[in-house]
This record gives sequence, C-alpha cells and structure tokens, in this order.
Amino acid sequence: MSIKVRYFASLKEKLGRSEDNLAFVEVLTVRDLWGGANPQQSLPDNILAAVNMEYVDLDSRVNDGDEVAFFPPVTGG
Amino acid sequence: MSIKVRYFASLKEKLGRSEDNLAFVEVLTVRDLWGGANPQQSLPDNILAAVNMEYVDLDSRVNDGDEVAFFPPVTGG
Amino acid sequence: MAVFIVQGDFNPWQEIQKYQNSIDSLAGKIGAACIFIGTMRDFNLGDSVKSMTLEHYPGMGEKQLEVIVVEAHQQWSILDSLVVHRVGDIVPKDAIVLVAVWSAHRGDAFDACRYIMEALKSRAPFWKKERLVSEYERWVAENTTGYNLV
Amino acid sequence: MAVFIVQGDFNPWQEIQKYQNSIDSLAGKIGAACIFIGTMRDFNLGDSVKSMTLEHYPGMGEKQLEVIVVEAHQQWSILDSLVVHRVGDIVPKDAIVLVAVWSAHRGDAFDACRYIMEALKSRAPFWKKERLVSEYERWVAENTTGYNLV
Repeated sequence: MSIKVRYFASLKEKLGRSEDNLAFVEVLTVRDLWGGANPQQSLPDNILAAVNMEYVDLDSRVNDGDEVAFFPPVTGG
Repeated sequence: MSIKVRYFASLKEKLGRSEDNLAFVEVLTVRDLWGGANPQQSLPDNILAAVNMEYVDLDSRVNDGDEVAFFPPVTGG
Repeated sequence: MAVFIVQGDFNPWQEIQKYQNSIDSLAGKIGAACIFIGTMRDFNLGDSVKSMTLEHYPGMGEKQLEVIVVEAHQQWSILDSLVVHRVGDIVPKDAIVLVAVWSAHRGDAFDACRYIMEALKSRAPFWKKERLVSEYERWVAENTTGYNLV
Repeated sequence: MAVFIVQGDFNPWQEIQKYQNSIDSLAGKIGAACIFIGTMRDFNLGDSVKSMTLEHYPGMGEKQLEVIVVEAHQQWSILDSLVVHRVGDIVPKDAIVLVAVWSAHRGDAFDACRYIMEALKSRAPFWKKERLVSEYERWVAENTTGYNLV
C-alpha cells in the first residue's frame, strides 16, 4: 500500500524534509510508519500525529492511500 | 442638618418625585431618613442605597450635606 | 483606562479603534484583547420590544464604573481598558455597553473583561425601561448572573 | 459560522463588521458579542522579537478550526461565530487570531469564545517561529493554558 507522510515545523527542519511517499506490503500502525520512514530517529516524546487531517493516537492503523502527518505541539493563536 | 435625597427608576415613578431636600436636627441612619421622607411607605425589600454615590448599608449614618439615593436593583449593561 | 457614559447611538468598533490608536505606545506589549459588546434585542421575556429608555444616576454611574475598572486592574495583569455605556432612548440592534481589556496574555484579558461586565451588571446604577410593541411599558426587574451553571 | 485562514495582515475590526453585516437578519436576536483578538508582541520569554513566521498544515488547519467551532455551537446557545487565523510572515502589533461569538445572553458568548480560543491553542495545527532582534531564530516550544490559577 501507498502512504504519504508529512512533517511540519521544527520536526520538518530536524528531519530535513517535509514529506515521504512510502510503499508497504503489510498493514501497520502510525508508530510503525514512523519507524519505517525514520529508521535512525526514535519517535520524539511529545509528537502529535494525524491521519487524513484528524488527530489519532500512535497505535492507530494506517490504510492504503492515507495521508499521515507528524508534528510538534501546536503553537498558533 | 440638611440632606438631599434622590430616587431613581421605578422607585421614582412609584413615589411620584425624584428628590427631597430635608432638614433634620438629630443624627440619623439611611433607614431613618427613608422613614422621615416617606412616612406612609415602608422601605421596599430589595432597595439599594448610596451616600455620596457610594453604596452603603441601610444602617449607615448620614451626615450634614450628604446626598442620599434610593433605587431598585440595577439593570444596565 | 477610560470610562464613558454616552447619550445617543455609538459604534463600538469605532470607539475601540479610536481608543487603541490613543494607546499605540502599548501596542507591542499587547498580546490579547477581550471585548464584550451588549446590544439591544427585539424581544425579552417572551415579548417583542420596540424601544427602551436607559436611565442612570449621573455622577454615580461614572464613579461606580471607575471603581469596578480599578478593581479589575488590581486583580489581573492588564495593560489598559475601556468601558462605554449608553443612556437615553435606544432601539433594537443598538449597542448598550462596550467593555474592552488589553493585556499581554489571554487569561487576564478574558478574566478581567468578564469581571468588569458582571460587576457592571450588578453595581453600576443604570435602569432599563422597556416599551413593548403593544405600547405597554415596564421596568426590567433585575439583572441575572452571566455565569452558566456548570 | 465561518472560519478563515489568511495570508497577509488583516484588520480584525473590519472583518467583524463585514461578517456582522452579512448576518444582519440575526441582529435583533443578538444581545451579546464576545471577541478575542490575539496580536503579536515585540517580546517573548525575555527577548525582543523582530518578526515571526506562522506555519500551518493547509487543509487540517481549516478542518480542526471547524471541528472546534461546531463543538462550541453544540455546547452553548450561540447564534453565530467567526474565526480568522493569520499565517505567513508577521511583525509585532499585527493581528494573529480573531474569535468572535454572538449570542442572546452574555454567559454563552463569553464561555464559547474562550472555549474556541483554548481549543485552537491546543489543537489547531499552526506553529510559530520567532526571529529575535539578535537575528537568532527559534520555534515556540508549546502553548500554555489560558486559564489563570484560582
């Protein structure tokens, strides 16, 4: 299956890229997806995750075609 | 001593006048003042009183030259 | 810090901008503004209301509003505030009251603005007399609390 | 009910008036408006700040703001609401966010406006990067609560 991964703000700068387009065979969770995309980087503690622009917890399943986003605590307003 | 008494809103309409100028010999309280000015009318339950434009309770003393006001609950804003 | 009692319709947005322009030296310190505007509805207690007269106690109105605003400045960390209250004859949609509070952080602006409004509602010497569409006139009996039950 | 994410400076007073004109049919029902405006300060955490960049997640920003506004409309009796959030490069004194809530009674306007602001601060996907007067750049680490300790 094919998954788009997006990174924002300080996380984007730290990783040096704003997105990944990944292809996987097996069903996986948001946490697994991070590991696949960033094998050298452990998942930051205070990270937030969204699937298709809705907040999810890190153990949610990811489906084919999903857009998954990782970002630091929000600081708008 | 000489005291000005003012009435506002529904109380003013009920009494049919907006002020009294009273002269008294003895020292008295706000409550006494009402009785002197309105011998036929008992003090309404929810009445508010002010002396020189500051809220007071009904047992406060009144001094010569004071402006005393009686009015119903406020409804501004 | 300013308190105005005005006769005749006022535009709350113009008043806020005018006041804000006069405190432009503070602008870089301001992170939050909380504004409350009370306007006249065309119904109350189930009846259609045509107009209203706002009576006040001249002198005491200003004095009490100032006392309330000073209390708010003592209680919260706020940079400035503006209160405008209308008196006289008014019609639905007209602004009755404006409370604006400026601060560095949002919690203080929200808390102080609401405090000023509640104190004004219970202590500022203003009284409303409503004129219904039926021509019947009545004094509003009392203000209720602005806090929703939790 | 409207949510806008805007690039470039906006005048909050004009936005409110424009929106209010578009809901004039509600005007006679409105007794209360509570408005919050967040503006950029020229200092933060003890440092002088020169400018700021507001990044957001396009699509998710709008979506989350709408979710928050719908929650407020479900929880309180409010007539209408407007949220405007700025993105891009901004300088001190500029407006960052505007939340306006209209209702019949004041308690609902205050509660809903504050709810929307707090939810926006903790859930809307926007991020601030500050540029200090020293040219040093830093991401704001996280938003703190807007409720003062009692």
